[in-house]
Amino acid sequence: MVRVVASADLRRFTGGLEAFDVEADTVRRLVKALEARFPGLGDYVDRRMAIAIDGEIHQDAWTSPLRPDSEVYFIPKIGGG
Amino acid sequence: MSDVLDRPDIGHNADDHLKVVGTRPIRPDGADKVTGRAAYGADFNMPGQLVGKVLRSPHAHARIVSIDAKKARALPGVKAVITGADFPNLADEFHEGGEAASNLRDMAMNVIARDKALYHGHAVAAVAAISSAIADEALALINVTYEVLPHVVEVEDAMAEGAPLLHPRMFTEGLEAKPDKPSNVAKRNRIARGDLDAGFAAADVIVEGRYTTKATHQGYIEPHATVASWAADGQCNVWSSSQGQFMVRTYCAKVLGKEISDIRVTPAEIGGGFGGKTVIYLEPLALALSRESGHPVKMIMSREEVFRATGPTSGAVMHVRLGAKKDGTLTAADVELKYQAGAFPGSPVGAGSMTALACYDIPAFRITGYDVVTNTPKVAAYRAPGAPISAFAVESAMDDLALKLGIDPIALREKNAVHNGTKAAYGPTFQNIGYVETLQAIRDTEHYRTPLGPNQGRGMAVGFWFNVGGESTAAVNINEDGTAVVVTGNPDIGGSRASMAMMAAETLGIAVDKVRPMVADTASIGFSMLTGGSRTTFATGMAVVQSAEKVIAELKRRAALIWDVNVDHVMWKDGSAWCLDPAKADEKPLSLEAIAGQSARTGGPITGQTSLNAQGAGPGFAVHLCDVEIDPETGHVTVLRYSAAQDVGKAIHPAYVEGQIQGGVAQGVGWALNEEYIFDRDGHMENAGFLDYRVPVASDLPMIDAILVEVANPRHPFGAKGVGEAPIVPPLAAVANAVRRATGVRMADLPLSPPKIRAVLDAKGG
Amino acid sequence: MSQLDYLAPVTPEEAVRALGAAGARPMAGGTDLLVQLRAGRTRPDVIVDLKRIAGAIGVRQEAGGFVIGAATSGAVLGEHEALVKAWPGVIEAANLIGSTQVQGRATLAGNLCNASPAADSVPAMIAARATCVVVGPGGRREVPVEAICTAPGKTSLSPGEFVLEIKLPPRPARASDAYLRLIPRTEMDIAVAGAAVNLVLDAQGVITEAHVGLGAVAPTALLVPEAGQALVGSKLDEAALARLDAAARAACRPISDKRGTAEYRTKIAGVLARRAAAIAYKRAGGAA
Amino acid sequence: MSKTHVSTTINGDPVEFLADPGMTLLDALRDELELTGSKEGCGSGDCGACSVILDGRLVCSCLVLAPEAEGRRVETIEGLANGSRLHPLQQKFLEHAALQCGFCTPGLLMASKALLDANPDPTETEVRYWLAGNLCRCTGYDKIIRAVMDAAAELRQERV
Repeated sequence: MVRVVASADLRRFTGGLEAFDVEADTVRRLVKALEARFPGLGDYVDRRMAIAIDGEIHQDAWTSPLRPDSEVYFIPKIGGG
Repeated sequence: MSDVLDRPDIGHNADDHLKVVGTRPIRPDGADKVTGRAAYGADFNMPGQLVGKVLRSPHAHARIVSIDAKKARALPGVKAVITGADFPNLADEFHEGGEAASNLRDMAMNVIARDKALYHGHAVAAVAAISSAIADEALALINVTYEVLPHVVEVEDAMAEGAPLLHPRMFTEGLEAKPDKPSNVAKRNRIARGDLDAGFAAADVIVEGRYTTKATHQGYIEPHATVASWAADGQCNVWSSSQGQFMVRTYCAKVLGKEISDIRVTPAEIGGGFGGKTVIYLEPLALALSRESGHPVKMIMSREEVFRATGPTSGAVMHVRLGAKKDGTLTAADVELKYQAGAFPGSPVGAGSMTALACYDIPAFRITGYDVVTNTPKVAAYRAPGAPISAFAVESAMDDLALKLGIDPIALREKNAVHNGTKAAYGPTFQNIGYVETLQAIRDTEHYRTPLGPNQGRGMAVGFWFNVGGESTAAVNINEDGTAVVVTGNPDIGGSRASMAMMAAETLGIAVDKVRPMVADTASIGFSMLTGGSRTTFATGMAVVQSAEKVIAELKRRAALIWDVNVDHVMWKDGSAWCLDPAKADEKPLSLEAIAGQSARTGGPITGQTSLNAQGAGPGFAVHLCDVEIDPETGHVTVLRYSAAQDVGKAIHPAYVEGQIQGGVAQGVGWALNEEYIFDRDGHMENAGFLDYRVPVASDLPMIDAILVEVANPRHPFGAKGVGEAPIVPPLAAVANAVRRATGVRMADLPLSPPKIRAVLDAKGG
Repeated sequence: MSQLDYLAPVTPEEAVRALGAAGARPMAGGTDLLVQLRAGRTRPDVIVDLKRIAGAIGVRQEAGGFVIGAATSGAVLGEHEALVKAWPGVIEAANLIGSTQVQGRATLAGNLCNASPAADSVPAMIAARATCVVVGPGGRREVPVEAICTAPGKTSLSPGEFVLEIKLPPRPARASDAYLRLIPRTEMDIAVAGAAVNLVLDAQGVITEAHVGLGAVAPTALLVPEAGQALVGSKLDEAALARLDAAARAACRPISDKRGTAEYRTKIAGVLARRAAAIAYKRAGGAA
Repeated sequence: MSKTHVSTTINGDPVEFLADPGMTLLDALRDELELTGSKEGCGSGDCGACSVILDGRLVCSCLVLAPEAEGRRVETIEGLANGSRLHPLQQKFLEHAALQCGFCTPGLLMASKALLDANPDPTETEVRYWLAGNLCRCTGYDKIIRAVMDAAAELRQERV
């Protein structure tokens, strides 16, 4: 099970839940699982957020793999100058 | 295709093996740039082109009641006049280019106003004429009727009850309860962890401050320029100076309602961007004028237009409160950031929030950010967008904490430093970071130990930037004589052609002067995200290396064919194929040149192309040290000495890495001391030129000692991390902290111009 | 559309005729005029370039003083050794106008007739008691430099008149001058305040004559007789400097704008006057 | 508005062109003569990107009217190299990585040339003040100053 930590901004989707476990082995499957459990959340993070997997930032990365003990954290997408 | 990903022996910590990476060759585009041959945005012309010019709003906030262009159209030599009515109305569509998510509808309305002009300088109409003089005359003949509205410039004024509303249907996002009234606050974001009250209760000392910064401009020396052609069949060609030809193509297609395949964008050389050329201004106008007139149209902004109508970065008002134990251990931090977004939502307050405490391991904190629209030009990205602003506040407060506790400022940072495994304030867990090493590098400098004279002060500050990867395409094509061409889709702003050629040469095992890098137009290479966010050497470099690896795999196949051995018995080393088949021990190595010469017989041209979405960019940490001297009678600040250390992962071309750091420092010093947007009572910028918008000149600065700390990023073939953003993060606070230590007074309002410093010294003395 | 024309007369008389036309503007170095032209702040019909008038570029020594042609650039002035030796303050002020590039063009006469309150060379010329040779339809007249500017952007020159030459008076022994300005950067800025001090000493180092000019602290550059008077009879001791500082500040009538507040400008005028006096005193051979 | 015929010398070659009376030398170089190496960064003499040498004096070509070039000598970046051999300043700019985007580079090179013509052995401070009219936003000036000092040393060596 992947450990998902929801930042304050996302807790409006999770009913205030800060951390929870989800079954997924890729980012794409994670997004689907999030959408199934908290309608709107999967779609929102897919469009608006980057995903930090075990500390490494992934953007637009459906194929990025998740290990069973991965920690997943959503942050706004990063651009730059 | 994984079989072709055959990585030669260029392991991550194999510096000993590196022949090209880490050296300082002359850049491949250098000769053109020192002889005046390099063609920038304004250097391109098309036969029969017209001159396009923009009519801009004379008001900071006004309803456009009507636009009468009859007289302008009737003027001989005028070929087209366009207004907002000539562009499609777009629905909201968020384009996640980064922390400052852009709404394409807003971008379209920023390119040309529709019902309202939202800042002084907002484009209202545009003309194309056969000469610049006639175009100017035509602009003067366009009669726009405005209903002038009250305007608001300062961020806290815009947040105040009863402030003039820019967008009457905008409601603040991110609040617990949906607001019932519209507001200029587009969004509130919050990052928090731990029990803040308990954290402050546990503190032995608390420092607190209110900090402000003014809007500052990227200040690239090349004004925006474009030539655009809309042919009779709807096919469009755009030549322009930008940070990304694919960005220009995407946005032009959206703003004009075109299909992407109808638009081809050729990147000109770019005369500086720093984030300011990550959006479009002129290109859709030039295309629409070309469509209306049937001629190509060239448009060049004046410097004044650049200041009035292109993205500066936010001015801000910030509050910081820090709590710490006597030994310096931070117990709590409360940070509030209010950033000016300009006319449309999208200030970099999100990144400002995420970076604010990224260097610190704090058990309890709360960071609250407000994205606030104002009647000023829409902000654009500027080097580590948002981070220098919040770092100014936090690092100033940290310096006050060090002073209050009597602790060395580097020791205080070390005590609270993030390490590998620390959960960053913005969420994820750090890996492979070189922050502590960078702090040590500054502590180890001779600079840090040198005594100071009277009226002098030494300030230090730290800074953080995420760095990003993203989508890139690169091709490596082997020529029949064994030389190579590297094709990418990323404009070269600061020497990236050199780093691309070097990484390809290193991988192939050939000399760097055998590799010719080029930046291709949108029809000639696959999609690549723009050059920005310090992503190009990391992400596009990764694509170049993978393409070179594909080429090597192919070269080995060709060698196997030539030798008639199994490909498993071919090794690639030092630019040659080596035969490992014991049965053919006599075969001499085949050089790249030799294999390339046989390519027709062995299967045709040898090329490799890679498109990828690079992940795993390593974050950058910067630690800066600055000495200043104050003239106590005039308040004038002289920067005497500056050292800047940064974890760069691995410097591909160290001279250009140093150059990025030195340039970032110079911009940050300008921001700290003299640069600011000054608005008059009518919301007009008063200093829209390089005379009074004071970027540092050569005599304002000392040599800048750039110290490269190399903690490799395992996700990059050579260990590189992005370097361009982090160096602008610490200077604002490093300078302010130096001034604090020279004067004994904390100055929390940038810029630290002489009148302000003299006033503070007078108040202190009196 | 303005029907802009360009004329380059070779005699003062031709220039006067050319400037008699409606909408004619004289151009010396052009470093202010061309910026205004481009910004649309001025729309002349004719630009009369003074640079090709015989003698307009160059410095000649006459009756113990110096005569500077109206189109002589700062770079040329800076290379004239005798001039730099006699009037180091005037020349350092001229050489502070803009960049090296601007120095290749900008002139004392242009700096004066542009009538900016912050013009660097004007306080120095005023303190030097320089005069202008003005020619026009009514003939030729010579007026003190401080009589030219009447308000920001306004001069006392009549239509058709222009400054042909600037004259610096003969220099006695033990005399020198200095100019200082305050800018936020180290170069390329308009003065927030400027001060020029011109001193004559006797053999004992006592100041016998002193003139103080201030810039950017009033609608026009100022001659401040009280400030000069504060120094006469002294050897530039602390008390004299304090009197100078006070007199300089008392003369200031500045505005607050994007470049500095009125309060700051006033304080700085005093500081700069003191510092310039110290430099001029030392240059004149006074013991510091 | 009749055009003015201008005969001048550019990089040693006689050149003739027609100019509107209000046209700047920069516009004439770029638009009439297709010498686009001189850049416009501000149009007001504040950035130095358009620096050329006019009768031996460094000037901003945006602050010179094109008709003023009549009978004068103009040197631009296009004439700095000797054929295909780079001027030592150009070579040192490349060796020191003294350019990033390269837009300010032509102006800086012309300004540096004027400096070394006038002063073969400048101090760092002299170089910094001489070049204060040439804005560079990329480099922080460090490597530019080093390149100019190094080129000066090489030119002094060549003269010996």
